[in-house]
Amino acid sequence: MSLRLRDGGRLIDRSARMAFQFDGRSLTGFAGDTLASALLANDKMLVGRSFKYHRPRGVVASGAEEPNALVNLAQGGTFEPNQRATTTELFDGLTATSQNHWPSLEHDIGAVNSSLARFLPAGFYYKTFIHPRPFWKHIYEPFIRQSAGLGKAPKDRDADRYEHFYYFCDLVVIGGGVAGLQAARVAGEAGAKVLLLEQSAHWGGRAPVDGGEIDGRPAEAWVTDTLAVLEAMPNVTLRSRCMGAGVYDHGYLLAYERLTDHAPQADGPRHRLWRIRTQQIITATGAIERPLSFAGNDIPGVMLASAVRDYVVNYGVAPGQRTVVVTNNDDGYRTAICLKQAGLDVPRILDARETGGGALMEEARALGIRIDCGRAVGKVQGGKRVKSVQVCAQKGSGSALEEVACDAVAMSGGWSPVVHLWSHCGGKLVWDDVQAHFRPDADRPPLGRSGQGFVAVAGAANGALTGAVADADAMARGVVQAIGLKPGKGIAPAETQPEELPIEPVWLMPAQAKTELKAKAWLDYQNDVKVSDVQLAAREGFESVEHTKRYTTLGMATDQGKLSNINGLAILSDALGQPIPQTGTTTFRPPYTPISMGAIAGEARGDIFQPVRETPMYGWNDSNGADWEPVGHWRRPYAYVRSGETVHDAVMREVTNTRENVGLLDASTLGKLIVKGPDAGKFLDMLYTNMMSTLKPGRCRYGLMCTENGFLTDDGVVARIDEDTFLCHTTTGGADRIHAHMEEWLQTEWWDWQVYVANVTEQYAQIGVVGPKARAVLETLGGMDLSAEALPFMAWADGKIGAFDARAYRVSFSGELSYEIAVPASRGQAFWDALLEAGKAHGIMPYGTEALHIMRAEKGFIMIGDETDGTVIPQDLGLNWAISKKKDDYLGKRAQERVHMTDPDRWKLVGLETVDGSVLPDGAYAVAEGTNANGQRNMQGRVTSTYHSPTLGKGIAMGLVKHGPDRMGEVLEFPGTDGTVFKAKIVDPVFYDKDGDKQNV
Amino acid sequence: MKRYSAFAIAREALRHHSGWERAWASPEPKRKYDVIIVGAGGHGLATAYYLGKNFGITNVAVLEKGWLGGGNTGRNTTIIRSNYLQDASAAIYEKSRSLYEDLSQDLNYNVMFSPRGVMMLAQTHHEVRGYQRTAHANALQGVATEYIGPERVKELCPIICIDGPRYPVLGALWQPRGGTARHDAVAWGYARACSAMGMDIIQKCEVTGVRSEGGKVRGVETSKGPIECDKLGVVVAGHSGVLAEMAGFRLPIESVALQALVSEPIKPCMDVVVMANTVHGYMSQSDKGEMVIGGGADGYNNYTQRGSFHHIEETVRALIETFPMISRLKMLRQWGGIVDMTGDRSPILSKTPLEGCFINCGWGTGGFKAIPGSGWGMAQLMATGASPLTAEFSLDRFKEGRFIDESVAAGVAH
Amino acid sequence: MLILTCPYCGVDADETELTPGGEAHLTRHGPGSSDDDFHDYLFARDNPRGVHFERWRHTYGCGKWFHAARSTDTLEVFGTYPAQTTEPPKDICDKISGERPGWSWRIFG
Amino acid sequence: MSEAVSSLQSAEFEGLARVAEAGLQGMITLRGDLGARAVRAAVKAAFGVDVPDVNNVASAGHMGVCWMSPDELLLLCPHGEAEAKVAELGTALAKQHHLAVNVSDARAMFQVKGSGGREVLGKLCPLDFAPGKFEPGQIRRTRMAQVPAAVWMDGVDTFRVVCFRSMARYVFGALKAAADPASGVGVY
Repeated sequence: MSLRLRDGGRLIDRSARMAFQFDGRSLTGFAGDTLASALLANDKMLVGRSFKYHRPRGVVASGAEEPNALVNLAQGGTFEPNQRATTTELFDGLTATSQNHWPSLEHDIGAVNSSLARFLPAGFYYKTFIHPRPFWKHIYEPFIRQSAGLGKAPKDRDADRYEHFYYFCDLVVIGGGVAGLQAARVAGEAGAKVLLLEQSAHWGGRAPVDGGEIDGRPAEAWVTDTLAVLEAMPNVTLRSRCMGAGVYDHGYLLAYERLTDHAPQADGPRHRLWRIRTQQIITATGAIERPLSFAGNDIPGVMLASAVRDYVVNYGVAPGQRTVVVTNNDDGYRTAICLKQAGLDVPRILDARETGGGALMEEARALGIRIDCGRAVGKVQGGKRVKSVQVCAQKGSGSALEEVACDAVAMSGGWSPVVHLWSHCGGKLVWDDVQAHFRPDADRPPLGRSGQGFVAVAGAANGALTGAVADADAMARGVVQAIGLKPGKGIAPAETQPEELPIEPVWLMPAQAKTELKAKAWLDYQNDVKVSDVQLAAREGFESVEHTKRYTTLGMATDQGKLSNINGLAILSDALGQPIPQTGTTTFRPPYTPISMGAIAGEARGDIFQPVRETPMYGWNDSNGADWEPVGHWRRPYAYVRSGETVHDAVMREVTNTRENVGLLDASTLGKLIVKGPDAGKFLDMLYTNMMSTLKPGRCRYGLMCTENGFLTDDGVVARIDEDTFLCHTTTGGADRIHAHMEEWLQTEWWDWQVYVANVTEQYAQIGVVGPKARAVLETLGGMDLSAEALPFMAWADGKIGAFDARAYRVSFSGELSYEIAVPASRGQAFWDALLEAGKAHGIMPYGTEALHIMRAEKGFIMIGDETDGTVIPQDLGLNWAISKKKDDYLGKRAQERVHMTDPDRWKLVGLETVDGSVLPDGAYAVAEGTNANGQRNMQGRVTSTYHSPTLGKGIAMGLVKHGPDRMGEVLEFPGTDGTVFKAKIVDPVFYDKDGDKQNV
Repeated sequence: MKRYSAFAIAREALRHHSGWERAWASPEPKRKYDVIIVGAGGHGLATAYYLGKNFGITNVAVLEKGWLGGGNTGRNTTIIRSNYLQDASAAIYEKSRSLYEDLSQDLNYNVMFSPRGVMMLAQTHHEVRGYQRTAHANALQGVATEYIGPERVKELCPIICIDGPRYPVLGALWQPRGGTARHDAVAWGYARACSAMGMDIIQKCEVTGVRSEGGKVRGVETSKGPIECDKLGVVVAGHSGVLAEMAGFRLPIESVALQALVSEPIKPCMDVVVMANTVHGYMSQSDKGEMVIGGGADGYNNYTQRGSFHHIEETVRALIETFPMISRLKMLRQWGGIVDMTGDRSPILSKTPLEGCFINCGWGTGGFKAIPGSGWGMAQLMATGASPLTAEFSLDRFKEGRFIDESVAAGVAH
Repeated sequence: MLILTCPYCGVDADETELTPGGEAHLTRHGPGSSDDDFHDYLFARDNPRGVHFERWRHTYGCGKWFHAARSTDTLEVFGTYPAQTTEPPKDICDKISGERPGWSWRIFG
Repeated sequence: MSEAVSSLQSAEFEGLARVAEAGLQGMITLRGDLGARAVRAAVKAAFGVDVPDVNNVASAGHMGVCWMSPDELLLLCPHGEAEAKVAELGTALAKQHHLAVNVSDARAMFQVKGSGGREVLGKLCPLDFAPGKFEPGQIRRTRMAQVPAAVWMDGVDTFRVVCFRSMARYVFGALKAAADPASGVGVY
């Protein structure tokens, strides 16, 4: 059983007890524990179930590489699935539940999969569940989905908040172990602006556990001193609980800082995502120990040797009382020595190497530990915890020589450098035969903006399993020069570590393991991928490592193969009879370990999820029944709904009142662009399809804009202010787009033309005063002369209306007598109030966008976004009157000459009127006879806008119809989606006041 | 070739699966083939498969510079739908979707087509109108879709927040028989079937040049030497520009990186595919339990399979607004693929200026769902010189101004 | 995350402050041009796997359009320059030729 | 007659820094050849300061000149004087191709004051706000979270932020979140 030792534990504070819950059981640990160490301290060997076979799973590692110990953490708004117990700092009141089992962790029905394992090899689902067809969706898939999936789905809205932080520096050092500390020190002393990141809460990495001396002092002491030196440097920033998550192109780095995960009660953001721009990056991310592939290596109690000593030294926790150590390298002996010194029993060290190891072996032997060389684990006995191991010859096929009782197995298969961050942007790897691992190829780094490498690797991450500090020192000096600084004089600290003999690569234990053993030798603990699965994949021709990964799911678990990838591709290489480097690795993708979606989104949630653009009358609109319609980031009132009204009622009321009395429209969102300069007229002639240069100052003209590809993109009224100044109105969505469009042409094509553009959209509150009583209302306020004589239709004038400086445009989009009045935005609300007051006697009411749409439709005016959809040209809409014949060029002219654009069969704008007065469904199509070559029903037109017109008391619509204008009176059929067919007559699109008498009074 | 079945597995289980044969052969190239397809992705393999199945053309080589299915086939978010607006799109995507229905049986390979339903959320009035229009068009195009209200949306996908303050869900375009499939399996299944018909799938064979004589294609130069052919099909999403350059013509295409990401796996919580185009995000849950999320495409040419972080940021931000529960999930992995963007964002399946050379490209962000239909149409085009499925997607449409624009109904091509 | 130097204000802007604008140095063809020329102007693109001349706008900054010479495979930036020109500056072309022997501007002429 | 009002009417928040909408502010966009003697003279005459260098601001009392673009300045003056200043520039530059327009009401201005200011802005803008990298006299047009903004310092620990008026509430919300007292970063 695993237990808390009487003393020891450099990271825990035995005076601070912490109560926590696991699967409803109340347990205690100490401050400084991880959830994993606390669980082990409470003899929780079984902590979860595997993905596919639901095999019992225990803690196997002590850090980010842990594939097994994943839990559901907390509940409600702070619930989080798949939390890694080995990196979850224990806090008082923590509650966790184990995952992926039913009904309970101890008794899991899903475990039946395990006994069926031989019928469920890699990729079995590709070969079966094929018949009968409906079964996949309805029977097989639901079962598979239910048994997969690990953690529970969160239900509640996230109770936390998150933020981003932009940071700039010369160098980021990732990893706060001895290599990272030394690298930061060298760069710091050279005067570089350095950010040093450590993913855990502690500095020094493995060194304090693994021992050895630096500068003649114990590693831990050296770490303390160096930290003090770094903290004293103003140009060095240290950040713990902050992981280098992803390296992106051009020296962009994401770092993931966990601010309150260890103290959920604290205020402030939970995570902070650092968005860093740096010249150089040094990854000192260390190395990860590899498991050994022997039968039963997944049974709870079988752990990485390094993890075993981490728990003893850091947390005073023993994973077992009798631990068999199995290794193919000298480092494994450290664990045996550590256990022995902690007073624990180590019945055997099994060293796969015939001749064993060096100094550490002697030290272990001196402690009285029995060491068997050339030996291996043939099989681990046990179910939910280790009972014993069968010892066999490494060279053999696994026949048991003896059985050793134990409750834990510490395995050491050698170390693999953490090369993820080096690889994110394309850094290449080289296979190191001596140390049997991939390490960064310094000659092929990821390239930055300048084409030079921008990532360097230091220490164990660089393959320097010994002499990490010296390696980091040298690496940092090179990087400092790359930054353009001069490294200091100091010499690299000397490291003293016991002499180690080389590792002997062992990819399968024993080497000739029988088939049934290979079927129990796990590579990927979480996804249940075994040696036999990879060999099967190779046999079936999945020769690329990417194929094997996808076919077997090797390395696709939440640890992304941190433990399994190298062992897996070694097995694959062996099966293919090719050297490991030829097989290569899969691609490393960010993030290094999973980061919260919340952190990615940052501050953008709730009120500040996205900007809501407000007009000066926004507040009034909001408190006066506005039913909001998002238009881009703007919000416009769709209608002003009164109590007891439906939205539709309100719209009808607004239309009728505007036609009979007077309505008020908040038109402030319409774009307003000032175009000024000697060439302004010439410029606008190119932008609009019609002639603008001939417009007289004081007058307005409606204009159309097309893209260079010929399609109608915007429209609006242009007012000429003076000889070389125009004010162009755009649609609500158009202001920024058209402004950018103008700047683009001026800057990149006609840069010699003298024109300046400014967007003054928001300078003005623009208010439409619309209806037969509009003039009366304005005259009540007094001020400028707004008579038909002084301000005729399509004219504008500056002046005062009441106390307000105003510009009045005599334009109409409704067919009524109408003024659009612009006043400074800072006085917009006041002017709106004044108009409401003045209009009281005249029955004034505000109206929204839907009433606006209906009134323009009654008049047959097109609406960008309704009649146009990006595929419509002005000619389709009968707007030829707005296309100048005199101009030899304008944007879109050439495009409109293409054969398909001049095709007489193009659908053209008409009015549509249902024979029974009902409203045509929006978006309905008119059918023609027969079907096309693909068996689709032929169509001859479609509805572009359709409304009930309160003015006419019937449904009216506009649409595009093949040869439409020549087919007046013809009745077309528009099938609905519910089987009904609507019949509508082709009519003139102008339904109301065709001669325009009403707007012209 | 041994058939796959539960019985075959049981039989093999008894002998520790020692008897499984290679899923596809791995031969050296012959001197000459009737047809060479460049690109062993889904589209290329499907083209080869239907050349054999529908036209009896089996003297075919499929050349792949990397490993088969290693391009966008293996990097996409596996959405399958056909609720497109324009006739030409609806035709080829619906043909494709209908072929997916029986693909597992047809290939004797479980591609895990899961018609769990696809919904496209309408979160603005503009989208409401766009999707109502699409629903009308689909009804006439033989595509089964319906426009549904917010309550139905909530019923079909309980984790959606339909009354979000910013973009309330106003409705959705619902295609009940849309869904997902296992992307790798589609490539592997076609490859296995092609191999069984005697076709040569040649991996790690890079095409370095196109041989022609008198304006007619003669063969290709490859890293494994020259290979002759009568007809050449170029189906190399992401690298079409490079191949076209070899063949001496230019395409209306730009290659950009498109990104996607997955969360850590969780128990089933979402049984449909949801696309929220106003906020540029779409999401489904894989059989493994991961939330599969599609991100945006960069606006600049890029041949690295990496994109820019801010697209991921924008997508995740938007999806959290629509699916608040994902805020506490973690991103497990992000990646990018290279996609061809054409002038109208619709694909090109066409003859080319070089006689005998055909091209299939420009699927942008929407290629996976089209694999069977694209292969079907492309095979017909290459075998007979014309196909109603591909007619509208010809290269000359750009010159004529005859675009196939799907963006008009707020639809996107994912 | 691309980082480009705006030649107008000298700012090293990251991509989130910029807007990409596609291939640079296209010649506008208007009325009177042939169908081929007009098609190429609007749609035909070089799209090389390698050196690419492209347009960017410093949208969130000084608002100016500029050109960048960038590799689409390594993402190396060879240089940026103002948009008011019809071809890339010689020094940038020389730099590229220096790094990539055999490279020449405009394969399709 | 009614008083003019600014977008948020001087709303404020106290956190890592004091965030306050600055109330009414006269602002004029001037576009023209900033190298031209006439333009420089007109600006000097009307605002009492010289046209600043690239990415800089110059100010004197209530008057200020911000470099926005190679051919654009943002001119600052009391709100009530903006129209008169536009007219003054118009006269002075009558013979010079230029564009001068009052944008006082098209914009909103915020003040971020206090030692935490650099961090607050550093959470929202992709800029280096480290001391020495960003100092009084410098200005940057940039992205603030999801909207455009201009940022400069008019004192050791005082920032000015200008954004579009319609986006003022969003910008204020973002600044408040960034200034959350419990969210200090501790690097500046």
